Amino acid sequence: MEKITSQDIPRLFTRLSEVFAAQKEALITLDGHVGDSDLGLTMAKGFAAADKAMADLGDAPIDAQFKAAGAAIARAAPSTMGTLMATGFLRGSAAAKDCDALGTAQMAQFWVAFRDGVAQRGRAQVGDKTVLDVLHPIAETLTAQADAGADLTTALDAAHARAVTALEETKDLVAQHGKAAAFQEKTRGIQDAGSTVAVILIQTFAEFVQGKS
Amino acid sequence: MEKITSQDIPRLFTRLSEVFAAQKEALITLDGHVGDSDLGLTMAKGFAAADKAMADLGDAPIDAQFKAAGAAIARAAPSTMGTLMATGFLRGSAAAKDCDALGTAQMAQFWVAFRDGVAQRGRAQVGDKTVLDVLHPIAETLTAQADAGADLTTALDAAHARAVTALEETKDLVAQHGKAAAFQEKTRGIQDAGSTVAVILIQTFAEFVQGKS
Amino acid sequence: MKKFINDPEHFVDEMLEGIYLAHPEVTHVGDDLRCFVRTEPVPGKVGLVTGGGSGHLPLFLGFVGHNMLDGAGVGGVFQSPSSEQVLEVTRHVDQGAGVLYLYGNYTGDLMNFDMAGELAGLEDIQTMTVLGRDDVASSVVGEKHKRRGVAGIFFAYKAAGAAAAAMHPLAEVARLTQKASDRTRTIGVALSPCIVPEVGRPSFQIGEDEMEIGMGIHGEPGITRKTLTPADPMVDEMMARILAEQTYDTEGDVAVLINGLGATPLEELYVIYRRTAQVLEQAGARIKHVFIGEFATSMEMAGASISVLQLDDELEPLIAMDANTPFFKHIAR
Amino acid sequence: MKKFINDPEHFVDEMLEGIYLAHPEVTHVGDDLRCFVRTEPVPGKVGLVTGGGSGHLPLFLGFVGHNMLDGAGVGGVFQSPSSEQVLEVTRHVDQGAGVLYLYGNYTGDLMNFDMAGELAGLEDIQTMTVLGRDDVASSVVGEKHKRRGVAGIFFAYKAAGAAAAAMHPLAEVARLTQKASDRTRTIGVALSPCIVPEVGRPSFQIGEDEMEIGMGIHGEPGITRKTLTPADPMVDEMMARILAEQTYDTEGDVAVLINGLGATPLEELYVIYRRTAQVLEQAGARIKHVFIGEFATSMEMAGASISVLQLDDELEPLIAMDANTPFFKHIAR
Ligand SMILES: Nc1ncnc2c1ncn2[C@@H]1O[C@H](COP(=O)(O)OP(=O)(O)O)[C@@H](O)[C@H]1O
Ligand SMILES: Nc1ncnc2c1ncn2[C@@H]1O[C@H](COP(=O)(O)OP(=O)(O)O)[C@@H](O)[C@H]1O
Ligand SMILES: [Mg+2]
Ligand SMILES: [Mg+2]
Ligand SMILES: [Mg+2]
Ligand SMILES: [Mg+2]
Repeated sequence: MEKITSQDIPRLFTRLSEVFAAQKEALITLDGHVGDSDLGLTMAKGFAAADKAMADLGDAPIDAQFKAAGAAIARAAPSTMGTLMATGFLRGSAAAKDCDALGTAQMAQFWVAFRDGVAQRGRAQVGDKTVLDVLHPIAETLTAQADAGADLTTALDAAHARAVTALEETKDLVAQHGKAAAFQEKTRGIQDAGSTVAVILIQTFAEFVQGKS
Repeated sequence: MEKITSQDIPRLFTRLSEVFAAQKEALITLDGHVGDSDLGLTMAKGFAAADKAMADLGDAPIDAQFKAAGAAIARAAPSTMGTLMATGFLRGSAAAKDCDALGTAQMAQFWVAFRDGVAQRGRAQVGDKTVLDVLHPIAETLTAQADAGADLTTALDAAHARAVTALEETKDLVAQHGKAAAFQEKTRGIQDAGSTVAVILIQTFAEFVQGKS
Repeated sequence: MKKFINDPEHFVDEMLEGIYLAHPEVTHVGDDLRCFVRTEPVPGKVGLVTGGGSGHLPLFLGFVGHNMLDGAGVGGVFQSPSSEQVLEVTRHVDQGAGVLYLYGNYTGDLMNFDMAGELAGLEDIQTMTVLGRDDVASSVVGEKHKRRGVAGIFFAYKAAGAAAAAMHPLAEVARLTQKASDRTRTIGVALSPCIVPEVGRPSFQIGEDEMEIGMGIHGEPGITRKTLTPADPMVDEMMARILAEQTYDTEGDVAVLINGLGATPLEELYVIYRRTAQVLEQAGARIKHVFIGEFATSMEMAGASISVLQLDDELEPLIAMDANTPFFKHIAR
Repeated sequence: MKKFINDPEHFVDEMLEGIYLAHPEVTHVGDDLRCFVRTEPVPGKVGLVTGGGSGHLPLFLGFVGHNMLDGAGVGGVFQSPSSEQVLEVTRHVDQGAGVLYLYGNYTGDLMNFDMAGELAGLEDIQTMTVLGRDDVASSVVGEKHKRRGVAGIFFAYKAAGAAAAAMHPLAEVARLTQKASDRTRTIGVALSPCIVPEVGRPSFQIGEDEMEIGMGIHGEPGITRKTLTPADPMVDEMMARILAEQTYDTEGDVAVLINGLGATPLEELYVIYRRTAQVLEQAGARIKHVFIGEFATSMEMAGASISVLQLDDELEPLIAMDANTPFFKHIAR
């Protein structure tokens, strides 16, 4: 699959919904270390709602699809990550305006907008041990891949690989935001829960275009 | 020891206090089946207070000693059994008025008064699965022993033996009073907690005159 | 045992010290912290005295205050106060109009209040007694005199407090209080036991999937052990016990109390109330007054009880009246 | 998981149904049960809106009522309400005098209230925001902006409610509320975790002899785990954290809140208050107002928190003012 078209998007969200349902318990446990154990619920609910919104939408352009997904997540899962994901999809929707399909360049624009939306909404800096610490390298990698003319599969695989490393690196950081911030130095050594969600996101995108799913 | 004198009484209460302290956990457990688990506390506290009252009293006649014990138990342990024991000692004190020492006859009078006091205060009938079901045979046995001219050791041993049987027989009864009454038929098969206290009482008296203690 | 306490033996007295420090409107008679009374008595009013073991807050002492009770004998955890203590409280609250004793139907309390009443009589203080015995689980129907008093005594307190505040004489206060008591039914359910500080271990064991219907408020096990069900069928089963003894065809106005036993979140009490209200409506009742929260606890036991008072024209205004104690505030609509 | 619930997914909405059935003085906007508002708005008054996750009753919605707040966005258990819901509530409570948002300093809530505020602004509804961030355990002194809001937000509610009732304009209500928030310090301790219904298992494990100092109110583990001590030394250690940030030499009047986290018996809260009062007196403070009970819970967590508000001449009368909500009644002395 070298491009994602509006026909593909509903299947992508079905897949995201399945993946987050499967990861529910693991994310609950992860959020339990220095958080309130709800991340698994939030993500499972949010993407189930997005999937349903997609089904209700019928035929629609890509930006409308992303917009509906964002709005559904905002309504269904208004926790920190739910709200940030919602913001990401809404901003990504704006970036995908008038796109018939998402190739590497459009995909890069989508994730840049996604990252910028999250950064603005959450007011976090890269290095603050948040989801931004994975979203930022994803956006950077995709931009570089687009500049280098890479195809979508290659670009997303590279972004995914970079995201995995970035997630690992969140262990060295000290949380500055969210419930984890109260734990200060104790968060060192613990992988950031929100960043884990970002890796799952990009991995699902990558696997989707590879046709693995 | 063929008679209990006023010099003996403080040691008897010290012994009672020790015995009930040792039986504390067992009585808590027993009261837990169909009650509120406090019987061990009540008895340990009540008799510790009686022992202390005895020590504070100095030289005093037997009736004054029992009276002080009853008053101390009433203050320190006003649960059902504490109040009934207090009543028993207060009534026993009246029966022992002007006694220099307790021989078999006086001992019988003491326990008859003790039983009558408990019966009146608690308004229970024999067979209602209460402490009365052991106090009653104790009083009867001692009266018979006194009529037969038995010495104090023999009489108390007989009363103790009868009490042990009576306690066993409480298992066949259905509780009509106290917290256990709510459990109705479920109390069948369970040994009455208050009756267990009465056995401990008479056993300690018996062992005391045997000089075992 | 995980509790915020110091020496278990000082638990009750330290709790009372905290209460007296926090609430100047209540105090104790003489040196005995456990003789709990209102700081400002109401001249000429019938005195209302309750009492019982500690570990049930706000029961018992928490209902001493304006338009409610005048004094309470405070026992050790789950233990009766002594007759001496009840007598002290009686003497203090008597304003010449006599004193009503109002407490739960438990042998220890009965004997001590009776003794105190006899002694008060010798001092020309008239006393009368009304017992709380609302727990439908604790006896079969014909044997109501054997029933335990549980959370429903709150309605009797409310009625007594309002009747005495209206300056009715002792016999009339007793009559109205007795009526409130007679018309109250309670059924409880527990999910976990509790720990008496001086005992240090749970009073009974219960499985991860079990509930006790008809538990007492002293950590005694429940009358019937069952598999835990969702809230709605559980409420249905509980309410069936109450509906077996109350019909609302002619007298349909009721007051409802959903009481938490200690550890149960308020959220869950509202889930229980939701169903209770549905069941009562179905049965033809009209809910005039609702009280939801902790009224009679059993330390940190997880559980709840439902009480229904069948109102009439006499009782309704008594339940409606304002009240203000350190632990209970009722503002008339 | 032993809870009185039906389907965990319906827990919040069924609880809300129970609340609306019980308390006609509160209602919801349109069809969404989670947009919680007073039934009778006060014309011309600044609207006060709070919100946050469920599982904290009486927080948050329990403080909506007379002389208190006007509305609350109700989230799932420990989840923020959505910006849409906050906006609905905002529209409903606005009486032309603007709306003050007052909630705990949590990222999820912050983002959703900010979004709602932006959208309200487009509809010409003026909003201002004050955050509760009273938890001294959740950041070092210089970083107060990072602190979590816990039970101490109650004082800010009380101040905001009284200030708005006095018909002050929005900026003045916000100033007084901010002052109450700035002068409040809270420290908590937990003995057990809690279970979110949809999760079904405890949020953390804790040993039989351990306590968590500085726990949050969302089942997150505490900042420092220690061996459980008797109540008095525990309170001393907690109060040391507060006294490190408050001195009472010149401003010695305080209001104190002893808050139960859910499962802790009221008796134990009074044992804690007893020592807290001793420590404060020692430090030269005069306790003008005391609140003891459950104000901000974490489901069935066993634990407690101590909050101290340093009063001044402006704040004292606001804390003193009468209040009446379905969950909180304050009668001025
Ligand atoms: N201000 C922020 N900006 C970006 N991401 C954040 C921010 N605060 C927290 N996060 C992310 O959110 C994750 C937690 O999400 P979630 O469990 O939904 O939070 P909560 O339960 O506190 O609402 C964290 O692991 C972190 O990656
Ligand atoms: N009315 C009564 N008359 C005599 N004995 C009674 C009566 N009620 C209960 N008892 C006895 O009291 C025992 C329980 O004592 P205790 O634990 O002190 O009661 P409680 O905790 O209910 O006050 C029972 O086992 C029974 O023997
Ligand atoms: Mg979380
Ligand atoms: Mg007992
Ligand atoms: Mg008892
Ligand atoms: Mg959360």
